[in-house]
Amino acid sequence: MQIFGYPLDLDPILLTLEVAAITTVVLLIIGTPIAWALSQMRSRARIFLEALVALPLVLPPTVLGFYLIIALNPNGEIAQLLKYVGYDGQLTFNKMGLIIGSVIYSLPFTVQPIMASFEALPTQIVDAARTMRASFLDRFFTVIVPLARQGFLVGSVLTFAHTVGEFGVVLMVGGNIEGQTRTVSIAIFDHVESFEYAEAHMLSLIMVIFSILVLMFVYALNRKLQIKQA
Amino acid sequence: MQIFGYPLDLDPILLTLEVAAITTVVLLIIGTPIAWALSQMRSRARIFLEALVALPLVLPPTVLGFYLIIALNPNGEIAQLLKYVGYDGQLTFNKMGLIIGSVIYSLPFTVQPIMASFEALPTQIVDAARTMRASFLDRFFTVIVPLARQGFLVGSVLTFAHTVGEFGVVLMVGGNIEGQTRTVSIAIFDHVESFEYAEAHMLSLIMVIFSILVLMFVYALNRKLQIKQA
Amino acid sequence: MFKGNLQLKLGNFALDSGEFQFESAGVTVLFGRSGSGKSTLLRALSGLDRGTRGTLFFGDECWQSGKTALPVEARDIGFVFQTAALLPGKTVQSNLNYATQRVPKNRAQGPSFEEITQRVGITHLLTRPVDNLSGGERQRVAIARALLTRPRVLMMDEPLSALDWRAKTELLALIESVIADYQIPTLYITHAPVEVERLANRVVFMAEGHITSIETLAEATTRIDSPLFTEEGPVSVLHGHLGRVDEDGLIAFESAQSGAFCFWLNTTEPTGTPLMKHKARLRVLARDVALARARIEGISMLNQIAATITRIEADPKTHRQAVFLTLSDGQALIAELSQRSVESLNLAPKQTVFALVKTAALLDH
Amino acid sequence: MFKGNLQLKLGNFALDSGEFQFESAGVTVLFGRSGSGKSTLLRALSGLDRGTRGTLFFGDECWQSGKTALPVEARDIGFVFQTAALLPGKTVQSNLNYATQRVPKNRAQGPSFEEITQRVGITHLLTRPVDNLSGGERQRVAIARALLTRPRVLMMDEPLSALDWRAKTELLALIESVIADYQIPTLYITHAPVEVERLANRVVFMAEGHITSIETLAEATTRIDSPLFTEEGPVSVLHGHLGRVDEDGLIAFESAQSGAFCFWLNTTEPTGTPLMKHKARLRVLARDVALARARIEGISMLNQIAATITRIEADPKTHRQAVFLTLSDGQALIAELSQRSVESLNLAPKQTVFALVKTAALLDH
Amino acid sequence: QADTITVAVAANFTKAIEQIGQEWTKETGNQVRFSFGPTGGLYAQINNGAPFDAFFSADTKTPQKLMEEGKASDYMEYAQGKLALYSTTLPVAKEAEQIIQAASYNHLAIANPKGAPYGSAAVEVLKKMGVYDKINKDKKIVQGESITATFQFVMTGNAQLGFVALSQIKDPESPAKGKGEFWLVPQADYTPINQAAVLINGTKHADSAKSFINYMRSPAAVKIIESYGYEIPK
Ligand SMILES: Nc1ncnc2c1ncn2[C@@H]1O[C@H](COP(=O)(O)OP(=O)(O)OP(=O)(O)O)[C@@H](O)[C@H]1O
Ligand SMILES: Nc1ncnc2c1ncn2[C@@H]1O[C@H](COP(=O)(O)OP(=O)(O)OP(=O)(O)O)[C@@H](O)[C@H]1O
Ligand SMILES: [Mg+2]
Ligand SMILES: [Mg+2]
Repeated sequence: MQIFGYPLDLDPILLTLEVAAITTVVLLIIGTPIAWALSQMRSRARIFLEALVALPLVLPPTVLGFYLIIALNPNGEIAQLLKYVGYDGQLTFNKMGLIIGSVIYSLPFTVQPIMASFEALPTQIVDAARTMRASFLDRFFTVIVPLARQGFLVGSVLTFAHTVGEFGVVLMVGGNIEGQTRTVSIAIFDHVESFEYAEAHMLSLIMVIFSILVLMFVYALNRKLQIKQA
Repeated sequence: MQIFGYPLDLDPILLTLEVAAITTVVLLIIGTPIAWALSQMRSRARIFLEALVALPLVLPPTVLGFYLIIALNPNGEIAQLLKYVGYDGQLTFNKMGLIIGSVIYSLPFTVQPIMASFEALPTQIVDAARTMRASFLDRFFTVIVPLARQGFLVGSVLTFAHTVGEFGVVLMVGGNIEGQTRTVSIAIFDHVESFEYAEAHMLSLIMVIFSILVLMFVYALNRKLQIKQA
Repeated sequence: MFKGNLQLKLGNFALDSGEFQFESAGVTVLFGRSGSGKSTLLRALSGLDRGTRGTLFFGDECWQSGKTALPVEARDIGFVFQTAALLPGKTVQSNLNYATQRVPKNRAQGPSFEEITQRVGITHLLTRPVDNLSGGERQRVAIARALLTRPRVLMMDEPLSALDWRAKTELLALIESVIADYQIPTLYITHAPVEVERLANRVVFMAEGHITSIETLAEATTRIDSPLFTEEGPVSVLHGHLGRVDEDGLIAFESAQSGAFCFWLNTTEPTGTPLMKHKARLRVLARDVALARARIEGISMLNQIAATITRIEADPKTHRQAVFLTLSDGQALIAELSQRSVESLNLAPKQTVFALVKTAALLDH
Repeated sequence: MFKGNLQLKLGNFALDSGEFQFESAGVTVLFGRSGSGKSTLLRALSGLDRGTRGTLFFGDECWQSGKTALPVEARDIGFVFQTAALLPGKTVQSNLNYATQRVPKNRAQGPSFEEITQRVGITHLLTRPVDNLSGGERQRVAIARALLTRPRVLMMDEPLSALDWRAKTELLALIESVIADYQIPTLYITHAPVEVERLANRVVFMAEGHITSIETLAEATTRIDSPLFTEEGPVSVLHGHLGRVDEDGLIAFESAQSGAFCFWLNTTEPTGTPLMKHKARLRVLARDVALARARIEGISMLNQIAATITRIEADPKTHRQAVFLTLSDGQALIAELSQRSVESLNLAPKQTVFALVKTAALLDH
Repeated sequence: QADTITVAVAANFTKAIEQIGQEWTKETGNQVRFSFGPTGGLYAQINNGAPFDAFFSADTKTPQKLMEEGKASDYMEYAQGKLALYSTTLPVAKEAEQIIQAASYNHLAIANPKGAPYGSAAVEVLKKMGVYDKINKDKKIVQGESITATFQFVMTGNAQLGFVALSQIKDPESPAKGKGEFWLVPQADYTPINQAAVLINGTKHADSAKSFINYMRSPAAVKIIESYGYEIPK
């Protein structure tokens, strides 16, 4: 593809959007139960666990990536364990690696806002659902999630946007392999490295526009849901 | 200082904690009015502005850093403008640069959660404060902020933790000057680059422990406040 | 039958019901001062509070035993919260749907969606988001929702407090007919004696976290020191049936034992309407009953009923005297007189007197 | 004096008060069915809703003119919300402190913190977080908070709906004395006629978003079709003063014009208590008044007051007749009789009759 | 039968090797895929199972380390980098040494001496001039995480001057073209910055990868390498 006379490689863009979307979905699935469990905890351990959830953020991404490729090394214990349960593929230097890395790094962005909105739930409304025979899962999806919608929204937006721009972890765990694990952020970086500023600017601009569109869509959807419900 | 026989340079640790703390405070000061303004907007432009706030995330940090050093260079317009109003220092390669970079990059982490909790404010309670003669600023600090406490907590935690681990932007805008702008994340990266893995591990561990302690302190404080108020 | 002994500690407040047992059929009113623990007991009975301890049986079913409790969602209860507790951000319609969609297929039939919404008076609100309903509108939606769950037990916490008089009357009639038609045992919290008199089969009195006594309506209303009647004094509730509406707009309320007594009452029904409903309750405030030694002429009071004085009780604090009367069919009627009147009329037990009642409120219609 | 014309659109509901003007002194009750716009009008008057349009003057002060409105916090109002609206997570004490700390130094003195909390009955709750108060407790805290703001105008939205009868009585007395002692104009929403009769100086009737009429209490209560009295029919409110408590526990309520009438009333005050408060109001339900052509002996009714029939109005729907009487001091009393009684007694205007009143409620004490 | 190899390349050699790869593909029909990254990072990746067939380092130390650890073979030095002092504002072409000595600039940029060989070379030069300790103490030295970042510091004017790679100035698309001036540091002043490539042991594409490494000595490749300001090591 050509844009303004420059060749534009679509692969990284598609890969990035795919990884960001999958990461967001995976994190919603993993992060929601974690957020719920934390929000329900009353013991002292909770303070420690809450701090633990924020941890992936405090290490520089490249360094976190460094530790990840050590942990996920094909001869390492995690890979062996997975081989044992039947997963034979590699965990790093492929899309799987990109997703694992992004999921771990962005965990706090999903869990923290969702946890905060779980804490603010009006208990009496959840109680009301119970009196209408809603089982835990039923009321979780029909009452709790809608009431915590803002938390899910913030969590998803931060996770998505952050995964799009993620660089360090993705570079390490993905390996920046052309056509396979080269995300836009790495591609932009490569362009800057090799003085292809025009390409870098353009790719940045495209990414920014894309992201604005995706985010605007999410916000608009949120509004619509709000209004439809309302 | 020596730890387990390795020399440990305390400067980067102190600098990192200082920058993270200042960034968090600065962002609370800047981010709160932005979050409030957005949460009060009813026009369509809001969806666009909300998406805009998330933008610093979608660019890879090193690239964002690259754009920042272009924008902030001593002969650039911003620097000239600041010189005009009396600030004569350089904006890059010093603590100021670190803070500017971190503030811009972490803006979404502060604004988004706070905005979400502003949206969820129970209007009638704010109304009640008005009938007790509380002016806007009065009720903002005495009613709105306490009611939105969870949002402030999540915003601060994400901002702080993220600034501690921030690497790409800080590296570009700070210039990695030993004893001045070398944060822990850069120091760890340097160690990894030059195969000083033992030092890297130790520094990572120290950072993780430090951050856990800070975050646990924040969470414990939040709990205490909650209980005291309650 | 509800039977058990429930404990629930909330901060400094301790609910400790003590052993209790009461029929579940009909309406059981929880009555007590603000803060006495009515809402807490109701929540403990419903299973909403996980901190509840003790035992609770509903009929043969064990609902609570020590720490183990049957989950609320398995108890088949309908609950009206003191604060409505509607699902925010949704319309009235979807709030109601939430209840109807979760009714098991095998639940007994109940009144239809249309009937409920219409009689509760929220048909015009169905498409409205619940967030900006008025206080009374919210309460009506909450009541409709609870009725639509087709509950086996209905629990209502001050469901009518924010309603105007007409809405109150209409909803009382609705609640009454639904729970009678579908035989739904009901637990009901209210501060309004008139709601007690109208609905209650029995009253659970509460004070400071304990059940102080459980009485039938008749016991509760005829006690001169009943906590129900700090406001308006003792009340007699007479059971009888209604006759035809007369030409001049009056309707006869007669004893089941024919000729025992006949009260002429006002009605808004048009002349000639035949007996509308056989059984009815008549509520007579003791202080609305005057006594005369003989039938009196030349007075506008039509209802002059012969009765025998059984006993006279004095309330030393107020100098008021409660004169207990027996009507010829054996029902009790109380008159509250001043000491001065009792003395000047020389009233004493065993005397036959005429009870003059100007105002009497018909409770069912 | 409140004067103006307010509009406020909320979704499909449009408040459009129409031109209104009423004295602010004393208590103005807003009355109307659920959903008629009472709360909305009160919010429009308070300035809480930014969408309010129109004009509003409080005395000389312009509170609203078109889109520009004086900010709520500058209006010096105390507000009791229909849903309490306490600051969550704080104790009762700090909720109240929030109000007291913001009272300007130059505000007129009001009742002390201790007096209010004690009389509202929340002293024992001061250290409790408001989040787990009972419904009635929340309302009491909200009332205390509004009184502690030392407002120039007090606005209360169904402040007593969740309270038991005794708490209601105590708080009515408190509100009444505070607003009388400190001359605080009050706007008050309630569905309870007894609160209207007890507190109101005037009534603003509302229906479907409009003010339908503004009447003095006397006008509102003596209208036979007054919306106030769908429940219990017309009411007469007699003004007079109290005498001493007699040995037998009765107290005399006499006309200001000596000898015009004397009602003997029950009281819980001990014998011999001297006149407790000079002025008082007596509430007499029209259906509690019986008429006789002559004074009657041998009956327990002590209060037999001579009066002249001024006119007789029939309500064709119910066959009830309202007989308007004038007492010898010129005050009006209404008796509601059945058509049958009016006919059998041959009642007609100008006749002198005796009004027999068994029950009468003293509204102030 | 065509083969596809995956080659890890130190980021500073990105453009040159992309061009060489195209030539190689034309000649052999084999495809090459690149993974660019910092030398230290690539080393860690190779150590942890990255699917690379060959590794083009920015230094000689890292490939040697891999050889010693038995993870690589077929060591070959494919290019020699040249250090240059670059500035957009100062007349470094003629008065480089005086300017550095006078230290009237705010910031002198070098690459991180720990990771990047251009960085350690720059330190050597500064030490030789006898100013390193002084300007280091005065916090005048800013370090780029890579030679790219170092170049950007100077190019954007945030640092008044800096030691960069000659290849960054010689690059046909370099923003330094026509902007500022440079001084080529005499080779005698610093240890040669040789860049070495190795074959990763155990690769399934050993033959093609070896052919690609050897291709660096082909005339076409040499021409490209030299056009970016590198020399070919003896
Ligand atoms: N979580 C709690 N912690 C401490 N005290 C509590 C808690 N919840 C309720 N209480 C107290 O328990 C008492 C009983 O509360 P409850 O709500 O049962 O009263 P109630 O009889 O329903 O009163 P009302 O008529 O005012 O609604 C009150 O004094 C209340 O303040
Ligand atoms: N934001 C809104 N959007 C649409 N309709 C609204 C909104 N707020 C209130 N209403 C409607 O306006 C009408 C008047 O409401 P309001 O709260 O003033 O009633 P009210 O007279 O106080 O009733 P109640 O006695 O039940 O409290 C109600 O029908 C209500 O549903
Ligand atoms: Mg309650
Ligand atoms: Mg209202």
